[in-house]
Amino acid sequence: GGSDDADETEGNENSSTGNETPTEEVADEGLEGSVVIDGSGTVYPFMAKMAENYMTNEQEGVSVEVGRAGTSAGFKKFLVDQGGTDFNDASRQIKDEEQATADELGIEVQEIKVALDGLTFVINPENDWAKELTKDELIKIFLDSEGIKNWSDVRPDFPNEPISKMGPNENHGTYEFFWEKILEEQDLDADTNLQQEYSILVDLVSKDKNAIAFFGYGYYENNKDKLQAVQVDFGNGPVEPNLDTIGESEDFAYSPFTRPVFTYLNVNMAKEKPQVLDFAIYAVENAQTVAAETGFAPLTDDEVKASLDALNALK
Amino acid sequence: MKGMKRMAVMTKVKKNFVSPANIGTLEPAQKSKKVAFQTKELNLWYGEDHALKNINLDIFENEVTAIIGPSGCGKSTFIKTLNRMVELIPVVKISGDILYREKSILNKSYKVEDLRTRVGMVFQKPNPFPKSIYENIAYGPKIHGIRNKKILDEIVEKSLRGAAIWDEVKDRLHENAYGLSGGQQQRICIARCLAIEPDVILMDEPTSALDPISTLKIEELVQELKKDFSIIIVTHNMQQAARISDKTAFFLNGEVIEFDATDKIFSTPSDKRTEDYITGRFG
Amino acid sequence: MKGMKRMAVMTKVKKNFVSPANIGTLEPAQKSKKVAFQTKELNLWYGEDHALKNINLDIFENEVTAIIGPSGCGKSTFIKTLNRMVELIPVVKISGDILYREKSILNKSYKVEDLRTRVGMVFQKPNPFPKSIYENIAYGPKIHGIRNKKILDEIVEKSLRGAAIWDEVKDRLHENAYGLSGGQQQRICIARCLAIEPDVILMDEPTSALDPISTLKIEELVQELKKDFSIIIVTHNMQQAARISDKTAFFLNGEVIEFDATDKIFSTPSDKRTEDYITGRFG
Amino acid sequence: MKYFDSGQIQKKLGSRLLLNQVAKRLFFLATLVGLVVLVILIYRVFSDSLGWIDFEFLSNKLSTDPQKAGILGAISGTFWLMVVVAPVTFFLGVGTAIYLEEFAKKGRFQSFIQTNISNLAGVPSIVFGLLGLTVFVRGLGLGAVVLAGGLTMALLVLPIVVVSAQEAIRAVPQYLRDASYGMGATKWQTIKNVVLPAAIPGILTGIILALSRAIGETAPLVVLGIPALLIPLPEGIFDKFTVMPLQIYYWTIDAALVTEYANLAAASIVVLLFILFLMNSVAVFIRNKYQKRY
Amino acid sequence: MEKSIGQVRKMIEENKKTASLTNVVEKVIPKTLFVIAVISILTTLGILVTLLSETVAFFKEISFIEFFTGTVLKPLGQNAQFGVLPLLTGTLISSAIAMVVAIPIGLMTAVYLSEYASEKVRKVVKPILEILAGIPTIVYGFFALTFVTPILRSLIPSLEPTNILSPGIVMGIMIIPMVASLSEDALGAVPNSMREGALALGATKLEVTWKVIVPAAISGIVASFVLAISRAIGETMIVTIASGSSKNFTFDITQSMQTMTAYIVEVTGGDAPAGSTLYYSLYAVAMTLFVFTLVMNLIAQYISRKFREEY
Ligand SMILES: Nc1ncnc2c1ncn2[C@@H]1O[C@H](COP(=O)(O)OP(=O)(O)OP(=O)(O)O)[C@@H](O)[C@H]1O
Ligand SMILES: Nc1ncnc2c1ncn2[C@@H]1O[C@H](COP(=O)(O)OP(=O)(O)OP(=O)(O)O)[C@@H](O)[C@H]1O
Ligand SMILES: [Mg+2]
Ligand SMILES: [Mg+2]
Repeated sequence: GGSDDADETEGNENSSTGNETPTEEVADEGLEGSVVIDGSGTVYPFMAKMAENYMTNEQEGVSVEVGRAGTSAGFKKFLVDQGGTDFNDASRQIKDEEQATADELGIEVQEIKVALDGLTFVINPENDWAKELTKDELIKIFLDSEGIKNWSDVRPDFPNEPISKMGPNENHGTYEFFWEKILEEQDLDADTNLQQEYSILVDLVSKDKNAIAFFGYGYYENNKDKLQAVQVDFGNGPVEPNLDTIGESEDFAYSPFTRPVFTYLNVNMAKEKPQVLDFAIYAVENAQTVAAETGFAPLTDDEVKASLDALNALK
Repeated sequence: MKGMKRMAVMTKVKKNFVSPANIGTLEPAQKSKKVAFQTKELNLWYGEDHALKNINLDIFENEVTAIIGPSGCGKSTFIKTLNRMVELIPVVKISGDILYREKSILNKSYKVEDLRTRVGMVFQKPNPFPKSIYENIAYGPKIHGIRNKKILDEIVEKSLRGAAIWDEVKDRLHENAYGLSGGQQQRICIARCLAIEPDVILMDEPTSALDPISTLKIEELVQELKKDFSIIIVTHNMQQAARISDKTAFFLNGEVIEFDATDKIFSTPSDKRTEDYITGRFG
Repeated sequence: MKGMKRMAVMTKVKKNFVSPANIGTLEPAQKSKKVAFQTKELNLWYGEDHALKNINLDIFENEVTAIIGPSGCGKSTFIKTLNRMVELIPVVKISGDILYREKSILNKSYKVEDLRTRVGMVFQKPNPFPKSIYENIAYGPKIHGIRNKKILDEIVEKSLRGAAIWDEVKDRLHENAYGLSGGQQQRICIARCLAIEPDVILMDEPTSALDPISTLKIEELVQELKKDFSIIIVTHNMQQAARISDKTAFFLNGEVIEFDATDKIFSTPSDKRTEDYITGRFG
Repeated sequence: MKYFDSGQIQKKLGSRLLLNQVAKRLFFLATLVGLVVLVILIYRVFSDSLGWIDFEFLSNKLSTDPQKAGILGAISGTFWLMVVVAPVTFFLGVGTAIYLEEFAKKGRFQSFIQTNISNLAGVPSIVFGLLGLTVFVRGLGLGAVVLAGGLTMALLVLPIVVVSAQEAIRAVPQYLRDASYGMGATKWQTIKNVVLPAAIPGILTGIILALSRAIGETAPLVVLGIPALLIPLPEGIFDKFTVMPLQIYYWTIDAALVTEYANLAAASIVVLLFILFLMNSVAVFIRNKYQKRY
Repeated sequence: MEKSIGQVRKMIEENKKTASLTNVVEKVIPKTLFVIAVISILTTLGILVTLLSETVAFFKEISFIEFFTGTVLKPLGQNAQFGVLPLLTGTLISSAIAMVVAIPIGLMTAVYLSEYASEKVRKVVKPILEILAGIPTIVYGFFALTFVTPILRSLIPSLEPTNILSPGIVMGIMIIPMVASLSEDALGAVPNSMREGALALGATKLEVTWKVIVPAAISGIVASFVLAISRAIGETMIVTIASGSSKNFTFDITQSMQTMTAYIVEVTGGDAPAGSTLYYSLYAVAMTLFVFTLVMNLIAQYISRKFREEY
């Protein structure tokens, strides 16, 4: 919305004056040095885009590097003695143990919510029976305890064909979210074909009429020509996953399957290195635009404001 | 027929060195023998290098024909032409003809594999296969389609006996042939050659890599084999040629200088160069 | 002193073949010459193989000493002991002693690098470095610390002139030495050796890989060099030994059979075997 | 007692010859398999990369936008990696080779090192990645910088350099060494002035082959934790870096997000293959030009 | 050379007095080179120590038996299980497929080049094979995923989009040059007299090759196979890209399987909290992989040394 524009103009002002007067007191002018980000592969496209924009439009002197080691591996790099990475992207919230480690090491961690992702169930474009499913049906399909093997086990009028169940493997935050929040930590059907690479999942579903897979909305959005998304009935009629239903615009209609994605800031680093804080602020200010470009639903203005306040307090 | 063949010997070699008269001394018994090989105007080049020049020779069956001459004169080249082993060298070009039992072997329709089963060869350095003694001997029969174990056993024994080595190896037939001494290895190679029952055996300095005792054994063996096979043997050793051969051909620079009964060659050679060579004046 | 050294020559070689009398024929002029090398009871083994046996020789300065003998008799081994090149072969064991200008060179305190700058060597096969002619000659001076470009230039010219090849190569000093003919290469090697101004030059069949004309040039060169250097030359070529050397040692099976003035050796050798060898009866 | 019936042999000969002909063709076809695959492979990547390789692609830095993305960063990363790998492998590889060929006494220790080197040559590259991660990235605290990656790669390709340098040194004829010793040169003078100059073409060939191996290796760097997005160009050996194979890897697996990444991957492969081809040509050129000069 | 003689001599003598540096160098160099040579041993030691220390930690948590007999590998999520068998089968099956491709084709190529081809053909083919051998494995991975898999799937409809078959085949192709060139070396080392001996008995080229030359060169050939297997076992990127990451314990080659190497990539590039069993499992698997390839290499060396042809 409106605050977006304001943020951008402010940003531009900064960069235009930045090159002329490089003074050390003014934290966000003519910065140098590096910002090191690692963590979730799910958040990676968002953060990569953000970093690129920052480096091209905002601070050319700063090098922002973005890794994709995964949420947990990222936390491992993040939480080291003298301070590891500056940010850790996460497709889930920080765990208690991780927070404990941070406390132990004296690392102050600032959680920053950056966008919303919708867990999207995709099927083959030729699948004409499962275009709409209820939340419970979807959960049943993947639960080991339900023993569903054929589409007809879901609804009797569905074809009597075996379901090919797929998803990202345990490496991915998406899997963790699915298992913890949706399946409520019950066992996943052992027949589920878990893959490391999303491209493989896309390929699998696009070629298998009986396939159903789950992954982040962004991967669906980029492959709409090959896949169709299941519209989920959460009790108030089918909801199609899209940036509007996931986000605020349609009142979070998809919210049961929506999850926030985060980046965690090492506050110690932010205090030490002005470019880190500057990037953090930039990222929050631009989160809504970049989210939409990379397949995430944007945060609400309030959330952006809250984050900004927290960051500005660190200055 | 026989007369004609005899006349053909060497007629094309430079007239002044070799005349039909040289052949007149052949013993009567040999006159009835059949011709095994007959070369006609045989020329061979290694690329540009003219290695055999106008060779016209008749080689008779059931005789030992020795080929002598200084190093590089073309002896090996000549006998390797007789079973077409020279063809393995890509640059070789041949003109003229070679008849074996009256058929041209240079003709493409004469299958080289067929020729080589009739014309066996023993090499300068013993070259048994790195297999057991038994497998070495059975190799030839096997590739020619003999699979029957009993027959193979028989062939192996017969061949080894034929090569006068049976008693030495009969208890170790299944050991690797490389465990044998050089002389024994060479006799294994001869046995391997006998196993396919050739008509002719070519031997290229078969004893040059051997000690005197092994040499003697092989020389005796050659005398023995002569009864059943025609043998053409290249040798550097004049004494050897004199001891074991019936006929001797003297090669020089790719030409046949003289070809005659061995006695004649070693007692009264017609050509000065033969005499020089035999008396060790060069070579 | 001189007398003593002369007496030492060969006394330990089997008495009946060489007696001090053999040395009596040395010309008076040579008597005043200084001894370069003196070997005492020199024995050398390659592992078990006894290659040099009780060698006692005095080699004089500013003379050409030829070493002759059949293949494998130890000629190369002997001269390679004089600059300790044999030590490069790990299995070598030496006993006895070698004095060079009265100092024992087998002593560990005698630096082998030092010895080799005094005793240069020319090999059987020309072995220039794969570098320019200039670099070949400058190599020795350079490794011995001479860096001055002008001095190097002088040394190169002087050495090439000394090896009688300056005129042939002066316009191509910076071309690779491998572009030269074998004979030229060998003279480059000699020049390379001269560049460090040794006292003695060892030559191991320096002409055996060369054509007659190149050989002649090198022989002439040796005669020339004799004025400034002591030369010890191994050769298979009896004529060469006779033509260019002042003294000749005849080796057989690792022993010195006879060592004497070249004239004497080639006209009236004391030992039957020397005579046999010289007249080509064996070897 | 004849075992051979010449008619029989004749009859069998036909089928034996036929078999021989069939086998010959079969062997030829088998030889073609490799060549055909090469052609297909190259055709595939070329056609996928068509229209994507241009000056912009070569001179642009990395971007998430496929239209803007270039591989200058990866190329310069590869370059800097080589700046580390080349001298380190040269120094270690040639040093080891000289030691083994010229100084080591033939014996247990020498053959132990030799065996060890052949074994190292067979250690999977990913294991070297773990070594580099543990020793250089974490142990020495270098982080995933050029130096750490370079040292890891250097150890990985070390056996190639050692073996080829050994061969090159062994090929220097003894008579050249003799000539030098005969001038009173010391051992090291001889090695430095005669042996190494004569062996250098062989050594260089080996180093180039080793470098091309290092340029193409992906697995060890994946383990080291190279950032997926790194836009600034590395300017020294203590900078973070990325290399072409890694870029190819990430673009390949991200093709699900942005379809054009597949083309970028193909385009990078073409560039990578081109560089490798150039390097190999140089190696062949050196080999042919300086082979057997003595 | 007249009386100039002696000048250079004098200079050399002069320099000798100051040449102590040369002496020092002469003493230092061998020691330096020794240290350099030892680095290769340190590398091996480094690998061993790196792998062993974490592997030991792993086996404190997971029993040896459980690891080596477990058929379930579920490193993450609820009740994690660490059976290495799925990875072992994945590795062995992919290597086996690779060998099924590489051994016959590589050997036939070697035979063709060594026994049948003319010098000209050899001169053309060998460099091309060298190029094939020099292509980065990531390129092969790309090729397996985007080219070979689709073709195979049109032939075998039940084939999963990521499966062990396609990378296995491509890995085989990648290894062909290695088998071909090592085997060709072995064949070439058989002396010509063997060929002549057999040909002189009337053997056809095939009979010579198959019954004499190949058996004579067999140790070198087998060594090349073993080295090739070792290479296949250690190959990483092709399987990582094209075989997916299912930790299936299966022998069905149409399915996705994970190899040891791909597991390492997955774990290092993914979630592996330090000190967790998952993290240690990475080293246990790497250790297993290392031992496997080490044994293979030692076998190959043993074969080629022990059975060095005696002709
Ligand atoms: N493979 C070859 N390629 C080219 N030239 C060859 C080849 N083999 C032999 N020659 C040449 O052919 C000539 C005759 O060689 P051949 O081997 O027949 O001589 P030989 O009489 O058997 O000598 P030796 O007594 O040394 O065995 C020689 O000049 C030789 O150089
Ligand atoms: N490197 C070596 N290792 C073992 N034995 C050797 C070695 N060099 C020479 N010999 C042996 O030492 C003996 C003398 O050899 P040497 O080379 O000195 O003979 P030579 O007289 O120079 O012969 P030629 O005239 O052939 O050059 C020979 O029996 C030889 O086999
Ligand atoms: Mg011959
Ligand atoms: Mg000699």
